[in-house]
Amino acid sequence: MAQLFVDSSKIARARELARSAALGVQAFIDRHTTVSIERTVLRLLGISGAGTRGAPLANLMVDKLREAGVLDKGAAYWLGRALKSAPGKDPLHAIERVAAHPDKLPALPPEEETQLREEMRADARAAVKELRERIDRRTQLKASLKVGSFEKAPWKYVIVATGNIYDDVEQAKAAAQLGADVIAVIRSTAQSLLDYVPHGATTEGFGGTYATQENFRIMREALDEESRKLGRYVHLTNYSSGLCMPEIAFMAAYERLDMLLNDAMYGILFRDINMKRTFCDQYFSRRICGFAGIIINTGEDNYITTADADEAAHTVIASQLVNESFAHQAGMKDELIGFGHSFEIDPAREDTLLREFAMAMMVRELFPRSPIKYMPPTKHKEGDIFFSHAYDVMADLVAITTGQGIQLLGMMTEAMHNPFLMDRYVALKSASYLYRAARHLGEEISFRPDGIVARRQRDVFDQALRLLEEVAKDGMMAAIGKARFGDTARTPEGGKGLDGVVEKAPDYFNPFLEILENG
Amino acid sequence: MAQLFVDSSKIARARELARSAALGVQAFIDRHTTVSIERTVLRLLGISGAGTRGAPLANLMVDKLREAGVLDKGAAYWLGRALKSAPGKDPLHAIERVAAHPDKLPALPPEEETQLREEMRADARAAVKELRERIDRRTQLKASLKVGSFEKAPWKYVIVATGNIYDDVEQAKAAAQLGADVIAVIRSTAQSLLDYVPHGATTEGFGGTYATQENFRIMREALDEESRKLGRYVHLTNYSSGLCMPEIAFMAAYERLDMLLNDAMYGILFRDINMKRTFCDQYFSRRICGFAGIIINTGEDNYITTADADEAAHTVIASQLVNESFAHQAGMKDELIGFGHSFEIDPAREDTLLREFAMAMMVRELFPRSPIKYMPPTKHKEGDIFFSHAYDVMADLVAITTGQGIQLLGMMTEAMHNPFLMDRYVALKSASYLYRAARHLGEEISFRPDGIVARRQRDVFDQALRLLEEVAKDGMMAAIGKARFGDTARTPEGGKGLDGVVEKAPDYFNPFLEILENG
Amino acid sequence: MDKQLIRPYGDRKDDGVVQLSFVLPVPASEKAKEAAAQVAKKLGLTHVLVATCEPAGKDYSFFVVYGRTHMQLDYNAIEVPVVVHRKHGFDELNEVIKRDLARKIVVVGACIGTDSHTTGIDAIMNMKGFAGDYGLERYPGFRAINMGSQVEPAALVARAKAENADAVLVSKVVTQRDVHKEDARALIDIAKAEGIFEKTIFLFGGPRVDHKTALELGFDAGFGPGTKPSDVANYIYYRIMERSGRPPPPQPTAHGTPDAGVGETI
Amino acid sequence: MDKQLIRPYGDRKDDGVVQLSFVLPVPASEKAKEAAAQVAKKLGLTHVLVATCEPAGKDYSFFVVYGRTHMQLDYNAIEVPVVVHRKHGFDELNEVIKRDLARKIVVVGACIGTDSHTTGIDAIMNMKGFAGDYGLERYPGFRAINMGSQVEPAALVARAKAENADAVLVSKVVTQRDVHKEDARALIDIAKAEGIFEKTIFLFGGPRVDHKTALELGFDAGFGPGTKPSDVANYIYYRIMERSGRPPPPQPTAHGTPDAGVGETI
Ligand code: B12
Ligand code: B12
Ligand SMILES: Cc1ncc(COP(=O)(O)O)c(C=O)c1O
Ligand SMILES: Cc1ncc(COP(=O)(O)O)c(C=O)c1O
Repeated sequence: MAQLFVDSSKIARARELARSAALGVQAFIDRHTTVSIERTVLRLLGISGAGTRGAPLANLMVDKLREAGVLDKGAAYWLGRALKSAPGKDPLHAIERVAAHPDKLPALPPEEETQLREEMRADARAAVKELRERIDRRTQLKASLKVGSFEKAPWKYVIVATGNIYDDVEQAKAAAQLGADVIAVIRSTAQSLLDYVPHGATTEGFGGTYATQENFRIMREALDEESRKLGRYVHLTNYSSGLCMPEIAFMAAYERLDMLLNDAMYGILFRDINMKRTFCDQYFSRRICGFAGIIINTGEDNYITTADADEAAHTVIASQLVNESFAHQAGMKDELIGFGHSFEIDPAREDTLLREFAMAMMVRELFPRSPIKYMPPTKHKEGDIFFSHAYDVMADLVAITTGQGIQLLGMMTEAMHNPFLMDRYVALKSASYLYRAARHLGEEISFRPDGIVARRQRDVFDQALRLLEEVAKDGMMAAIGKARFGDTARTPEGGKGLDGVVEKAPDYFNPFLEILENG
Repeated sequence: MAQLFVDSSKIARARELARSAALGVQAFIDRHTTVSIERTVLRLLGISGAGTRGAPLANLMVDKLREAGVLDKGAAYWLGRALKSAPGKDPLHAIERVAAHPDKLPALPPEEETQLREEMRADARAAVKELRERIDRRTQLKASLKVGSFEKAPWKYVIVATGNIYDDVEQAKAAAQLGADVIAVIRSTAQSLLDYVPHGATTEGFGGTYATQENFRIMREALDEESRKLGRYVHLTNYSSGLCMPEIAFMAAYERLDMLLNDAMYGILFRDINMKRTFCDQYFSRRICGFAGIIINTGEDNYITTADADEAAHTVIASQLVNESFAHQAGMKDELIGFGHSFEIDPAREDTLLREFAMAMMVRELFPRSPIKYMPPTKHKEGDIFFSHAYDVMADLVAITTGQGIQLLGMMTEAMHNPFLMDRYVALKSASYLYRAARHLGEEISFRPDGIVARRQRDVFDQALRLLEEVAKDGMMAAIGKARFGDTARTPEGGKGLDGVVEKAPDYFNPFLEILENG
Repeated sequence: MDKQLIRPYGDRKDDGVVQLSFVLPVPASEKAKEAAAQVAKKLGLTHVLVATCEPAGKDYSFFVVYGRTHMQLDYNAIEVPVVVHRKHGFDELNEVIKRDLARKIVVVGACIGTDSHTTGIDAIMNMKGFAGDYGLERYPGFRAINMGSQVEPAALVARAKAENADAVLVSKVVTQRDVHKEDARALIDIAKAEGIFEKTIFLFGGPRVDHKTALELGFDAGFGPGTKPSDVANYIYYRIMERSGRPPPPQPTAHGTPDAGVGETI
Repeated sequence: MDKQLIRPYGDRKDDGVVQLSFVLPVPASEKAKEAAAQVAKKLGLTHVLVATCEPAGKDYSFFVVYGRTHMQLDYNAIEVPVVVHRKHGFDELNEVIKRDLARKIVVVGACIGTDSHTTGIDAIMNMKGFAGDYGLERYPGFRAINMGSQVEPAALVARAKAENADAVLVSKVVTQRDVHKEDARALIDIAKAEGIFEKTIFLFGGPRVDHKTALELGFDAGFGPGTKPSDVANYIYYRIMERSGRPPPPQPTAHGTPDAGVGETI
């Protein structure tokens, strides 16, 4: 199938370096929490509503606690305390009361403190149990159906993005009927910068549909129904990125989504979100994904939509190894880490199919147990939809030949608009053709160990190794400061959301983290 | 590059069988001439005009001679005699006079007879010299320009077929500017059944443009000019098929065409032309092509547009070997025999890309010195132009990877209409992309000797061998009678044009055949 | 009947999005691009986006354009003629032919005019059939005479007359400048002149044929791409019964095969 | 001026052939196919051929349609604004800036609104440039400040004011529901309010931007796909000179580089 021409000792060395780079950050992560993590804790504890003007209760409560300067003890602790001190009151008012004069709040006697925490732990266990039951329902449904429209072929992944969840449902159903295995609902352009998750069903978004818990529910319900009709399970995915990584991970888990875009660095590089914030958030979000059996997709494809795909190929590999370490540190199994990469090579150049084979095979083989998410060309797509279609077909060919796990299907209208119904139709039909035509090609052919493909792999890996040496030496934060990833430089204090990062108090309390880290 | 998994002893055996089958027919060919051969002789001798109602003079003359029952001596003889007996008269009237009462014509005294033949031989030599000079001009022009838009890639071959030679010129020029290496002007639907070649420039045809000498001239002139502008030689091709194979070969040679569709059996199978007629005609036409350095393209692609491409794959191979023998017997060099085959496999099936690789590599390697003409999918093309385009792109991939010589580019609108300007644009652009992207893929990969591809090659060849055993045993004519080729049965006495076949008299005279066969 | 108003659907319901491509005989330039936009606007499109303007040779440009149309159609007002009849399985059809007609059905077919695209008519008539469905030759209930390619209309009619055929099967694949319609009309005229028009069933088939067009040309039915021989066999039987005043009711058969509809294949 | 009447060209000159594709919200059937033909006819097409009708899911069908339009355009009547100016090579431009202005040209750029597609503005402003053509940062004659992505219009104007910029470079890539125009208009309004509109050159760029649109939105010039940094650098210099009343004549330079035209790139 896919061939790897890189020295295994070099691979081991690179993994070691990536691990040490990620470990450097992990120390920071372990000492901090964020507003988003704490809101997730509240949501896990059942705080799911919104206030009068649509602001989520979790936000209102965490904001109060942060303003009061007491968030460092953990929102779970305060919720417990507030409910205890004002039994019968609604949680928001209770928290408001507690947070109004935090300095006036006496420390609890040790045994009460212990009891409070134990009670909250019990609540958390109950919440986790409920979550587990919901997830088990997905497992059962999936087990009763066929998974994957083609055996031994990537799952066909398509995007819906009308901005209106009800149109999205229409388009998703049509796509499923045509053979889509995964439906991704793309988010509205600005959502990743919102420091809250909007509430309820939505019908207006720019370039995508808001990720809300209700939208998740609506779409999953429609896909459950369609899956049953088709006798084939249709996966659903969304984004756990931006300023609300862990919250969205929780909502996705609760609404039984199957996959999530989730990257340790994407928000930093491409949304200018503060790196401390993102590092903390990704950790908790991945703890949830690991628990819920959600496959994450990393975002290395974005490096080569920004920088040149030939020149920056090694940053993809280096970043994947870093992402792997972060995911491992968050307890994720390889089977859930869907490494992202993409066919972004400039079609005006020579030997691009060969160089793509080199990359696709290398990524496939570096992570043999992980589902690889392969993305289509986007950056060099043209208004000439016929050409763009031909270019996509080459991505289909590489995907099927090298045994990728999940294939995002390219859209011939990529250069113009979010995919229309007909664009998806065209893409699904040709991908199915390619899967039929070339499903066994990978088993038939082998590449010369001294050819263009093998050399390219070795070159790229050598560069990745050099980059990782540097990163391990300087530390992740410094490396990002030098624009080593995605051609974009960010500083530890820059970007959005730094004010949502809080150093944990010695008696910081997060019953979910306890469960997730130990279970 | 291309791999051949077939036993060389089997290949040798198959060649031997094909040779013996063709030799069986050659004996017949050598004893006969046809109206079309004789018209060609007259045209070579300068009889190029048309009569009052557009009927070519060569036809009027040969018809007279045939009606008079004297064609078996050869038209050259009678032209010589007629001009001698009526000096100063125009050739048609002279022939008419001779043919009016042939029984009254006394035999010439032996020395006069010898002198007449010697004079005609001198005329023939002069005519051949002029032809050679015209062809040398092509050779010079070609030598002064780049040949082939991509190095080490097939020539890109596209069709123009507006029915109007002037529109054809427009479309051909545009195609050349976009990278076409070969322009084929498709003929009007019914032309192959005309027992004459229309005269002059034409502007009305069905599904194609009439092949006339003037149309050839107009197009070649336009392409010469365009070639000079582009610094790259643009080839021109047409059809030497149907009832006028040798005449068109002559016109093409005279007007410096570069290639011709020319098959030993196509007319028989697909136009229901009498087999005796076609066998004779193909021989003389190929003698001319061989002399003029015209690459012929055989028509085995047609077998698998008629029969199922999977089931009839072996008939392609068997027929190519037969076509090869016929061409060799007509003195053609391997370098001029462009074997035709095509990517006609039904895309609804499994592993079609693999099975196509098997065929394309086999044809490529069975005839290592010959330019292989690879045709795109046509039969399973759909009205869905996007799908059809994807399907064509796979043919591009196979063509470039397996090192085919000439690639007819598929048209996404194949199922609807003759190619429009925009269809050619789309095809040329993606073929160029594929050539850039995959030009070295063939050198990088190798197929398993025990895989689907290798097995398929061996299976197909074994079937071809069995078929050739049968053909060699029964003879070509009987095999055609049993629908062994192209799923179509034809009898030796059936089909059109049998009345144009004439057994040669013992003193049959054809000075051109003498020259062509001896030098 | 209620109206069912529909519009093209791209991104959101009823947005009216259509994609266009075409060539203009001018070199690619900003001006050419504007000309392309005007073409789209003259077609009544709004929100016109010229997605690409490419030099398709020195003197031509190729465009891909997106735009929105504001027209709408009442889908309920569209009428397309269809024939619905029972569809029997292979054995069952042979049985009912024997039972109801007590003889073989005789059919004569050809690809007419200068057309030599025989695969279509062969698919219907020859043993092998099409897509796993046997051809008429294979049915014991049929006598099928396939005259092949390039048959003059007069020759086909003459043979049908000679054979006393129940049905004439006409195939036309080349359609440039409507040559298929011309040839089809000629055939019907000759059949009338020869006096076999009334008593014979005329079927017209080919990739650009549909039932409606065939009716307009004077045929009994039209068969387009993807037609199966069994559809044709059943139709002929049904039509013979219908003409003799005892049409079989349109309902599923004992074998459970569904109803077949002429003009309903996609 | 003489008329130059043009039409789409498929097979033969002026045949008016166009290709369409679209989806209708009805299941695929002969009736759907007829509906598709009516859509084409309502667009004024004749010779309509519904090349395919495919089930794009249970409730939708996808069509490819060919037809002919009979409209024609007078190509000579089409007007597209273009700016033509001299295009200098890298060194030469730096020289003439030094000679004519005796200072660096200051430019401030950003990708505005919620848009974070920075590759376009980076291609123009950063060292590396685009397609082998150096970015403005690399020119000794320029001081180039790239504020990056997701910059509020007000922040961009404030910075331009603070830097006393000669030119403001605005990039917008997301265009859904014309958000690019909205943001561009907002920027111009703020520039006016802040009093820098008159003295500053405003450039608008992005994949769906053209010179005409930019002019309509109040900018000095618009730059679409494929723009090179050197085009932009030359344009800014040219525009500064023009505004100061001494426009350099549009003619080839000593270095032999051809004239550049804004709004002429394809
Ligand atoms: C195969 C083929 C050929 C083969 C034909 C071999 C053969 N033995 O038939 C060869 C290579 C010989 C050939 C030659 C030419 N061809 Co051709 N050919 C095709 C091709 C690729 C496929 C046609 C086919 O076999 N389809 C498969 C059959 C099974 O489908 P079908 O015909 O639609 O039949 C089904 C139904 O329609 C129906 N049906 C059909 N007939 C009937 C009749 C009845 C009574 C019934 C009930 C049903 C029925 O049932 C069938 C089964 O479902 C088409 C392009 C395409 N993809 O469609 C071009 C095409 C038809 N050819 C075309 C042309 C122009 C030619 C030539 C004129 C080119 C030239 N200038 O040399 C020549 C000359 C042919 C001539 N004199 O007629 C054009 C026609 C353009 C037009 N619309 O007018 C096409 C569309 C290609 C193109 N884009 O240019 N061709
Ligand atoms: C790369 C890319 C991304 C990258 C951006 C990385 C980065 N650092 O920029 C990532 C992956 C992050 C991304 C994200 C998204 N993207 Co995006 N993306 C693209 C893509 C594939 C290529 C754009 C590109 O880089 N082009 C290359 C550059 C060099 O070209 P350019 O921008 O045209 O610039 C040239 C000229 O226009 C000009 N120019 C441009 N600006 C300026 C300014 C001035 C002053 C001048 C003089 C010239 C100039 O000069 C440049 C050089 O010639 C396009 C699709 C496509 N192929 O076009 C989609 C596309 C633009 N994205 C789209 C969308 C919807 C999104 C998302 C909203 C999706 C989502 N819901 O998650 C997000 C959010 C982004 C946000 N907040 O803005 C849509 C926009 C639809 C629309 N028309 O509104 C597109 C068209 C894809 C699609 N079909 O859906 N995207
Ligand atoms: C990991 C990841 N998250 C998120 C996104 C989407 O962007 P946004 O955060 O604006 O929703 C992407 C884009 O492809 C991505 O790769
Ligand atoms: C060898 C050969 N001759 C001729 C033709 C064209 O047909 P016609 O003889 O009708 O021009 C073909 C069709 O592709 C062919 O392969």
